[in-house]
Amino acid sequence: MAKIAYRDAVRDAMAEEMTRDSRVFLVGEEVAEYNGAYKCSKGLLDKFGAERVIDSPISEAGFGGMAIGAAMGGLRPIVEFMTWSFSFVAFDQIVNNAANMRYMSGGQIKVPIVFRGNSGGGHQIGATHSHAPEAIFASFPGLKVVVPAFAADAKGLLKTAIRDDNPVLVIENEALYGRESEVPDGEYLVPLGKANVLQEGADVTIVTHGFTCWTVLEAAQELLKMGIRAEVIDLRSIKPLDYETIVRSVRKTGRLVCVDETKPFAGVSAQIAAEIGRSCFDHLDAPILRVTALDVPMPFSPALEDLCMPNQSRIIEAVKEVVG
Amino acid sequence: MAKIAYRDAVRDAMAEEMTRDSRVFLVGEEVAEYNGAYKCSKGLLDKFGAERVIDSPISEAGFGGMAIGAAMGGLRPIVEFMTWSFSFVAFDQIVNNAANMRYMSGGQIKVPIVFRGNSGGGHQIGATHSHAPEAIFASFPGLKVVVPAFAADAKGLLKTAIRDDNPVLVIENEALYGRESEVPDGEYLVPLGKANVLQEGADVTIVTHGFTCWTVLEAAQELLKMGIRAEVIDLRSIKPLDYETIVRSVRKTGRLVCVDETKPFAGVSAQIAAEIGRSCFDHLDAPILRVTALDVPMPFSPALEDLCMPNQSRIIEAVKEVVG
Amino acid sequence: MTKKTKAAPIAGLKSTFELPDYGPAPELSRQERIEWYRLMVLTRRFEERAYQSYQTGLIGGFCHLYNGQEAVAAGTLAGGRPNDPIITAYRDHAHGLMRGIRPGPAFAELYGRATGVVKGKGGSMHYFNVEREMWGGHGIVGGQTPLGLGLAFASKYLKQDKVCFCYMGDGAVNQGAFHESLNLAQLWQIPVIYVIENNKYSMGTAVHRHAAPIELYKRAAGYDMLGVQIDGADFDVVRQTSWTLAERARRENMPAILEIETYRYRGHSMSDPQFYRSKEEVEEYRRKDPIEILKRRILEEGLISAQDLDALEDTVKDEVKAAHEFASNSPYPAPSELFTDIFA
Amino acid sequence: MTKKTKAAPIAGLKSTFELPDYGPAPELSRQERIEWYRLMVLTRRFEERAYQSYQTGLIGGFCHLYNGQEAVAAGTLAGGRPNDPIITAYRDHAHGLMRGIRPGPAFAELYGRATGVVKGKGGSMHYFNVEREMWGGHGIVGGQTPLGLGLAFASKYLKQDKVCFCYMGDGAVNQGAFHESLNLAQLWQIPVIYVIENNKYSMGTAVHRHAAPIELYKRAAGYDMLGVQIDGADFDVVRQTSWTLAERARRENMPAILEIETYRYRGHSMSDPQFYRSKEEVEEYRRKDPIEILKRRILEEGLISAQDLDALEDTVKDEVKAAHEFASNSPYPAPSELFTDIFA
Ligand SMILES: Cc1ncc(C[n+]2csc(CCOP(=O)(O)OP(=O)(O)O)c2C)c(N)n1
Ligand SMILES: Cc1ncc(C[n+]2csc(CCOP(=O)(O)OP(=O)(O)O)c2C)c(N)n1
Ligand SMILES: [Mg+2]
Ligand SMILES: [Mg+2]
Repeated sequence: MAKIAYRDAVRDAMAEEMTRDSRVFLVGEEVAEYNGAYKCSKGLLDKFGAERVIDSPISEAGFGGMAIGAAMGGLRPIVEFMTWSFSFVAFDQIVNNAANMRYMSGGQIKVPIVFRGNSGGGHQIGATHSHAPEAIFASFPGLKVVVPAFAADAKGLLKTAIRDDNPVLVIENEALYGRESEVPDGEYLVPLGKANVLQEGADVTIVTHGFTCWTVLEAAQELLKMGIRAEVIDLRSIKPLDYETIVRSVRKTGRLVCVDETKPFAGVSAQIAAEIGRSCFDHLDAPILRVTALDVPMPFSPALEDLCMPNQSRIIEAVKEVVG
Repeated sequence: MAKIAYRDAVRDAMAEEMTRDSRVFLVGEEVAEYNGAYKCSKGLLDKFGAERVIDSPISEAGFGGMAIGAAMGGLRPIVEFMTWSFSFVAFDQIVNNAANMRYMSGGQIKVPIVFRGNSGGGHQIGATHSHAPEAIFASFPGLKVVVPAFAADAKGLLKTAIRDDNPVLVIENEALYGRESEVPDGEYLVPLGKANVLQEGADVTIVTHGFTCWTVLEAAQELLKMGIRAEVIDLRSIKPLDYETIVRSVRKTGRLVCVDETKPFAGVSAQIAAEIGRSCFDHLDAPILRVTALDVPMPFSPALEDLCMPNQSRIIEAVKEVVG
Repeated sequence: MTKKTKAAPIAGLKSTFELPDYGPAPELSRQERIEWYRLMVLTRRFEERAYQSYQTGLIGGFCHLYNGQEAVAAGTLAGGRPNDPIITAYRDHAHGLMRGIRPGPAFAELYGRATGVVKGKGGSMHYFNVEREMWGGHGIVGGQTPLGLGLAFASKYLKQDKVCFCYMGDGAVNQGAFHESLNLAQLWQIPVIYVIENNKYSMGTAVHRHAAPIELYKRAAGYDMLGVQIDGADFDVVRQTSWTLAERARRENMPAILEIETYRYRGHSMSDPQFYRSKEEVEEYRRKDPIEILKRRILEEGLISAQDLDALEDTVKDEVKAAHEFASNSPYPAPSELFTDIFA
Repeated sequence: MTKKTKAAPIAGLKSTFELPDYGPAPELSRQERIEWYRLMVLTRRFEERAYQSYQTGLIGGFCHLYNGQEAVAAGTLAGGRPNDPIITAYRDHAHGLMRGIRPGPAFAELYGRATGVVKGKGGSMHYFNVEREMWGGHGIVGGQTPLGLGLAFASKYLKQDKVCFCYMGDGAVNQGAFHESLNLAQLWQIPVIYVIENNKYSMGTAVHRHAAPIELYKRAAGYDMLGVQIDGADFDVVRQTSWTLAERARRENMPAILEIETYRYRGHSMSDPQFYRSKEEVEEYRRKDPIEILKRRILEEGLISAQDLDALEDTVKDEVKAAHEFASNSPYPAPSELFTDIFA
């Protein structure tokens, strides 16, 4: 086990898969000569050449759609969106062409494609650049969505995504790129659709994913000081979603707090609360609470942005409410 | 009270508001000379001329964004999407430019714009044309979303939307355009954000919106035959959402079934189940069930499409489960 | 890049710059030529049968017919190679039938039956026959244009020597995704040919009301791309031009726009009152019917006798009749089919 | 449309077709001319101060500086009228300052303070001053291009005789929304001028690696639109050309693309190692600095003495210093501000 930065885990996953399979290529803005706006593709141009690591004009619908066509035609593209927010100009391509193609062709076509990139708020890049789109994309049948929070998953999930014969959206986070964590030695894969229990605890279940895993783990430390033992679950995969692991935990704790960075209206936490509220109806000792981004456009000012994000104090408050 | 078709209610709302305020104009594909693909703008070109009723090329991002700019510049555009599914090529314009503009300008700008059009499934137009996007758009702060189910609301909500100083998305439905229902005489408005209790009942609350209101009302008749008195709530407005009316009902019935045509993952019903599951935790005698579109791309075949939609038999089954 | 005899100049051809002259396209055998004619007739008969079924309420959803445009699909396909990938919009019956979809499964698809070419899941707008490189059938206007680019990209990447024909309507030129695709195609030298089937209307909107300027091939000029405009009534003209552009794409990886002037006899979809055009206009175009033109020519050329032609046409009629019967007698998909073909 | 004296020809100007000749633009008064110079200097000093603050970690998020491009904003704005609506991308400090945003609130915005020009809600990328028809500051590349069209549409609808200047980078020409806008502008005759600030790079991607062809004004050709290319180092050249295009838009409601060749001295945003270009290249461009060119000219013209110019520059420096102090001493927005300005 070595500690590496999340961005290097992303890079390693791509490099390994590109080495393994010559049909895998990377396209996106600044991915080649610039090594990626967030340096996730550092060295790949040198290693694989300009035919497989391709700098694109600012044409997300164009190159995103092109990659879907290329996947139909037998390649295995990785599309980097500099930020997931920019995928919104390619929205139709993703939710219609990538998601529905196999179905509409009666199974004649497969679309083995990965879309990946930075997402979310916390970096003072304002309302248009800070979207956390996982719930939205997960609502479209035909798409798989994963959100790795740690280097090991960033690598293992991405490798699995690249090998998957279907469109997989990998949602990363600028705040995580620089963070180091342990990564298994040698080749490994992390399956899609399996949550990870980050920390066991008997008093309350906290379900989260992506960057907020880190926030929740910190909050859990604080809670422990107050005598509250939280079980922390990292979803890792938003679609398919591993309800089983959540149910198992909630049956034990009887209490659930959902934490994530999507917006409160019909976000990831809403889906989990709805589903677990039903399936664990008889096991819940308290209402399911949700701690999400606030229902406001992401403000630029750091003073406001911090409040908008699902922060530690709001998490602790929610846990105290369900436990108390 | 006269009975008129939903499409005429839409047309009347636009005609009245265009008469009242010369800044109101309509732009979209086939809205002028063709009178609208679904004839919702019948006669408007003749009445208001080509400067105010504008046929557009197939450029949703272009004319949608243009209308947002025109709203910033002092006009009050109505944008017709032939089908809401086509708004996905204009997604960025709506969720960033319309939704965030006021916030990002620190309140310097208002964006009084209405986007409206047909949506949803049930017409064998396949996976790419049958999206029900209300939950997705409602998840973006800065947007209001309404889904009228009856002619009276189609007119009253649209008139209110046109007068609103903010972006309002009005989501209509092909299956409703031809349906007649009663509309008050004379000028009236229906406020945004107020649900409507379509039918009172003590045994179970069914919350729904849009086309499925009709399905639910029919199901409620069947249920009555089985001795189950359902209270049926038409949300009308998805954002803001009138939780109060739901809570009041659930406190009485202790049981809730959410029915709607959005997809199950993080759809409208998920949001309601999550919210009511929390706020009515102590009042619920049964888990909240959801009856939504199935989590599959909309198939073309009528045999499959009927099953995909939230149909009567699934509604009745769900109600029997929570009541029984 | 050996230049043989010079190709005969094509009357009325306009372009953003001069086309290369690779000489005349390889000649078609008698049999091939008759087969293309047969496919055009098959398409026409198929569409007419679909029209009837729609009128009697047997087909749901949209149904966009190709009547009048047959030489566009036939001529371009005959100009390319059988394994060149093709992709189009929702007006896709012709492309499907000409790329090997059997009339039976094609018709069954219109009826949403399990035996349909895409199992009843896609309907009229989503004909696919991937075995024969027919990549759909797409409903979102312009949405297929980056996909066509991608199919061509894959061919180049895999060194398959294929050229993608990406078809689109005149109305689709106003979608942003198309323009992004044009720039990428030219910049990256991707062997894709955008065939604009300019049938003069985007639904009820005439070209001059939706595009500036009305010469759509000029859109290529903004990208220093080759843009060509030809008339689409004559199979041979379409074939020769398509072949030249495909050769250029194959030899030099250079994309092009090929605008083909044509006309649809029927309404946009089926429920179209067509107030936007006159009966006279439709009649005028019907007088230069692409099928009649080719028919006259192959008769003149003595490729086939009038009698054999009649027999061919009868066979086609029977085939379409049988297709309709096949469709009518086919079962609907089982409910379990809802959940298949979502993920591979 | 009275034609007065002929305008002097502009060296190096290229266009898709000939520009109308409305004669020379109305002369600027001495005071006006010096004011434009002052605004260019103010912008430069402001950006340099921002650069410092960013380097020391006082500014979060992105921060795109305009150094080297000043004559583009100044010349175009001076060619239009003060009440012509303008809108731009995220590289917006110049446009904001030149359209009346005071340096204090401008700087406070970079710091996310309550006194910022948009209350700390928008930051560097979202300067707005609607009172003076400055409509932002927009972060999504190309996303502002339909908005600019809409502002111009509103002006035409309301018969306000205004022309919208919609600014964009060279990289933005590859967004589909821009192309949809071009067609709509030409088709509907909307008085919008798309000013392409071609600073040779889209982030780290040189124009020849992102656009075919590199002459971006040619994108207009696909729409029969007037496209013009000029060099952007000379305020007077930019102003004269902008005035001509604005007059044309005002008189005939005809849109245009105005590609202005320029260069940014700093990185794309602040955290840009700039490996994609050489120090020599930057130095070469710095030698034809737009501020120096205008400075020399107004000195030669005797509009101002060297001494007064020094004084002017000192005043600007003080103003920027004060702006920074104003920002530093300003409070952050109250938490309640999170929930305001969402709905009107
Ligand atoms: C993005 C999008 N907008 C609108 C539509 C609705 N629509 C379907 S076909 C059509 C007209 C297209 O005309 P054209 O491209 O000329 O093709 P044709 O039907 O003439 O073959 C329209 C507006 C759509 N399918 N997709
Ligand atoms: C749709 C979209 N894609 C990508 C980005 C990220 N991005 C911001 S600026 C930029 C480069 C733009 O270059 P150019 O248009 O030339 O403007 P300049 O920065 O040179 O002024 C990129 C790729 C974005 N903001 N929006
Ligand atoms: Mg057409
Ligand atoms: Mg640039």
